[in-house]
Amino acid sequence: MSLLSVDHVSRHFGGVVAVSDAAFEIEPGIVFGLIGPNGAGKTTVVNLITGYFAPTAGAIIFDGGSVAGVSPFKLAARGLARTFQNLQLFEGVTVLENVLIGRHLAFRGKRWQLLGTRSREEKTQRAFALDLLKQLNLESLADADASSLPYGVRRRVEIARALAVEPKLLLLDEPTAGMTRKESDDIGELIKSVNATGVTVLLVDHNVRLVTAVCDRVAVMDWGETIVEGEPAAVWRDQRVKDAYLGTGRSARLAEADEFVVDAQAFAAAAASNEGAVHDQD
Amino acid sequence: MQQFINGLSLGSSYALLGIGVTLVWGVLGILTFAHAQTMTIGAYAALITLDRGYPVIVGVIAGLVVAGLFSGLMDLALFTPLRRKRAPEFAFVIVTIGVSQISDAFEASRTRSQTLPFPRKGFPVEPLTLLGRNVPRLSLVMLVTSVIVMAMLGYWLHRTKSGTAVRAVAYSRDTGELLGINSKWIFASCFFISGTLAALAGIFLAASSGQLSHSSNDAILLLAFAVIVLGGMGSIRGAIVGGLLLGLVSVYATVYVSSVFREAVAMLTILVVLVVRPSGLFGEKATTRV
Amino acid sequence: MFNWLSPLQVFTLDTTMITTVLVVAVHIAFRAGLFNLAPLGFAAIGGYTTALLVTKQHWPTLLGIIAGIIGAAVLAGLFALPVLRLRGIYLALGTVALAQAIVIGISNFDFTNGTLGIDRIPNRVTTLELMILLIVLFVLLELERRSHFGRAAAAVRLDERTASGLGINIRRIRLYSFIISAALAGLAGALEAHRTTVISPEQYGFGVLIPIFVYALVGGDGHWLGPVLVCWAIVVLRQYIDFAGSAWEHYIYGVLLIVMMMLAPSGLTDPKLLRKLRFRKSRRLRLAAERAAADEAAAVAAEVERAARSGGDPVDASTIISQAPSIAAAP
Amino acid sequence: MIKIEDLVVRYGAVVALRGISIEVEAGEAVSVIGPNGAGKTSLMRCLAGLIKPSAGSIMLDAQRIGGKAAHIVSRQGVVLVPEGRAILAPLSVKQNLQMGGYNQPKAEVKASIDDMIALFPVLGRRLDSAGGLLSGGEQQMLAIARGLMAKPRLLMLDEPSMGLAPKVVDNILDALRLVAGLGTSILLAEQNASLALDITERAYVLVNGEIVASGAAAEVGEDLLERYLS
Repeated sequence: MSLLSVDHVSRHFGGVVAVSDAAFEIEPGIVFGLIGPNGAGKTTVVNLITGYFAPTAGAIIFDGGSVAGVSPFKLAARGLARTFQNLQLFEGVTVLENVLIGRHLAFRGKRWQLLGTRSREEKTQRAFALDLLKQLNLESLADADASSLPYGVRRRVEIARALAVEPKLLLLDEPTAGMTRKESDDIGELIKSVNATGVTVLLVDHNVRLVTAVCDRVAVMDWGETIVEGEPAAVWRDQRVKDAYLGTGRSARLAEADEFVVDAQAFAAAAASNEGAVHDQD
Repeated sequence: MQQFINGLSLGSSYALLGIGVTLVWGVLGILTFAHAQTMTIGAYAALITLDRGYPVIVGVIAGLVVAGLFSGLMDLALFTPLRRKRAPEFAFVIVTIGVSQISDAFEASRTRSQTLPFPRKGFPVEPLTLLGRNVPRLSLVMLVTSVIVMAMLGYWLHRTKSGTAVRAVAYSRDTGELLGINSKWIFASCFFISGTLAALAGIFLAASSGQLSHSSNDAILLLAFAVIVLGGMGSIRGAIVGGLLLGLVSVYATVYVSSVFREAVAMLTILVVLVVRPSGLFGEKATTRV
Repeated sequence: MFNWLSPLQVFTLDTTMITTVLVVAVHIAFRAGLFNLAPLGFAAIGGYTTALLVTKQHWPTLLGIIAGIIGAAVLAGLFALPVLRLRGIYLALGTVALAQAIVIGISNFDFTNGTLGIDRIPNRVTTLELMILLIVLFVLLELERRSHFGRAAAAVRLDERTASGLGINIRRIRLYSFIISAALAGLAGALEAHRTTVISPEQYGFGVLIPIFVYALVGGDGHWLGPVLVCWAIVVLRQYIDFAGSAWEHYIYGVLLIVMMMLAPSGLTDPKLLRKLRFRKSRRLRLAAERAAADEAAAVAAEVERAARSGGDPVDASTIISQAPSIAAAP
Repeated sequence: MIKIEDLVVRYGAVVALRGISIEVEAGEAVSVIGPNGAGKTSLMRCLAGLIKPSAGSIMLDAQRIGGKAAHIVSRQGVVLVPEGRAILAPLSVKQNLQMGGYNQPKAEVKASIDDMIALFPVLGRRLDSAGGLLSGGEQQMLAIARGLMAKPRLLMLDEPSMGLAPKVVDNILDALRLVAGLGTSILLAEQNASLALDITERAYVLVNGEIVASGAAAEVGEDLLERYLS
């Protein structure tokens, strides 16, 4: 049985159709890639799967249960964790604290103990978080303020925080946006090693290189629809994918050669609060 | 019917009050607790001028200029550096509380904490009989003034170059600066205008009650905020409608509930409006401008 | 025990300790991102509950105070549903409105003696008891801050959306914070009633809230100690200013607020401010961050070098795809 | 035309730029390449006057502009199209353009708007819609057009390709080439090395607040090779 099934889902915002017909299934244990041009609706699909939006039509089944109308925090408890396209670390808080916030669910049932840093539970969780940071080569930065770190490192911290939820399915929304080739290759290796521990991964990215390198299966979206699904090599050979995504133009090739293209929605969000976007950079 | 008229006339003072606040809070996004003191300063300046025997028009202009300068200088001296530091919203609130403390102490010491009689001579204070009902003429003047000011502000903000520049700078100070707009003066002049509108409300209220004390406008501050919430953030039309509605609610509440907590009844209305329609009557999106 | 203090000083000390409880009540809500300005309404509930039970039903004081706390908490629970739908400044206004509504209620009922208030409440709170209570409260606060709940509340304040995605039930955190805040306010109100022996609706007005709100904001939302210290510092300062006459008190208070906000616009316990100070001290952390930055620099250098070598001519997508498996195979 | 010497920018304890020197001649197109967080945006914002330099000088011909307020720098003809477009979302496209020509005579603003519509026809079709409702590509075009409304001597662009579809990037690059051809100097900050080297004659490589390489497109690579790989 598939771990996640997205069954002909659509989502409208007012009169705007963000997703018209998305359909794919993810078997447990694989790395699944979701790619497509800007504005194809990839991030909307991620938001639908993680409960931030409810679908207008269609069904999403995760691990045998429906996702529709379920709050994100409940889905997290059911084993769904994600990273955000525009990177949302808790700022002014250490790397370790960020990961510990991700351990929230592990404290379940022990919510009322007030023994703070001395409690056994806290010690266990701290050890878990530090171990996780070690696996991601971040242990030397455990006490650093998350906002003081270079961009690439912050991306890794965000992945560490999502892994702290101990998800069955990890959704990575453009984890390599704005990264250099070396950094995105590192992320590729990280995804592989995470997958090796049994976590299923849904990777949403523009980076054909990365997707080819790490994904077992790929779905391509265009204009809110999933147009092709299959093994990467076969998908790239598909004429529809060439037309919709790879293209033949100079920039199209550039786009795949480097990873400068970010999704239009991240940009729209940045533009909506452009004051913030202008300030936050440095 | 008489209650209705009373409500509208109370509401017209709220509307005038709301317009002054909406320019800085609704448009520029700065919640100022010094508005009540600005009103008092303006009214006090008018009172001194009138006491010296100058005509009403001179007194009003003196009040407007003094309160406008007070407000504009507050922006230049305190908010400009805060903006440069990209201080969070509430830092501005605290600073305005500081300013209100200082100016309240100043006004109190000038008036020796006494309630002074405000000369009503020359103000249109005699009631007018309309359709067999008593209509306070001053309220009518206030209402007409509010509507005129509303129309002027609306035209300025949406149709003129400098008004567009205000909206540009209010949306993003940095972007406005990059386009060559001197944001410092734009903010200061908005505060100047807001100060003059506060003074106008302060003078009208002092003239209609015939007295002025350093604390006479303190209770009204929350009402001004309430007017904005009711009408919707950044909506000038909303400030007037919100003000009138709040006036009506207050008057009817006084009649049917209790006269002691007239303002509090108004606050209760606010709670209901906030819960039912958080963006106010004419507001755009409640979440965008907080 | 406090004989060495003048009666006025003892009075000020008691008042300040009770105010501290209110400040903490505001802080607890702020920490979860709730601009809750209703504490005075809940303080009124606490005060009236114990005053009525002790004077009319002859309950023991301790039970009266506990009933006051519970009363405030229950009312907060009832109003949480509509009020907590609001955010930011709207929540602030909504809670002010709620507090006012509570006060109207009190001043319009007969059993609360309307606007006249209640007098002859037994004075049974001593300075020593207040002091012990405050110490216990501080210990609890610190434990709670370091606890799992404290961490989740901070996460909700920093970013609700992300916190939700990590399994944190935002609504519950906001609800609990609101109720705890109300309970503390109820406690403060009950203590105040038993200390001053007289209460009336007007002592819970908006003007009384402003200084408490100021302490909480100037102190910052990073740590409970910030608002508490600001509260005490201002009280001590006021003792000295008092000699200079009352107008000067307002002048100095006003100037102080302005200067503090100009120097630390995010409050004195802004986590970023504190962290920066710590970061400057820690050599190890700095080195680690620099190493991470240097790694990134080397990666970029390689990247630019590659781009320049290909003369700006983009690599064909098909070659990338054919290269890709080798990347995957690399260790 | 513009000469930056030993520019240092600090935010409290954090150093964003560690003494960098850059020069752009009249009519030249120059890029600054670097990763996220290298200091590109700090550099652009400092040149535009949004951040005060901690040390160093910025000279426009014989005039000091370092440390001057942004609106003054903009009037001198140094105009920044900021990262993330910074469209004034509640204002219409036309009003955005008008604000771009804030310090231009009224008659010229009208003529300039027509020029901008000729350059980006898509803007002409959407003159009355709110800036915030435009798509990412349209917003970037509007941001560039708005910058050009001020008749800049030096047009600075901070990551104009960010978040855009390849096809749109092509359009924008074509427009920039056109602008450069008209004699406007261009300073382009880009993370994407290939793209930047493709449209500018000269480049500086900015890493961790320092210039690590500079020169003509081909030289930049050799320079880096020497520094890091030998």
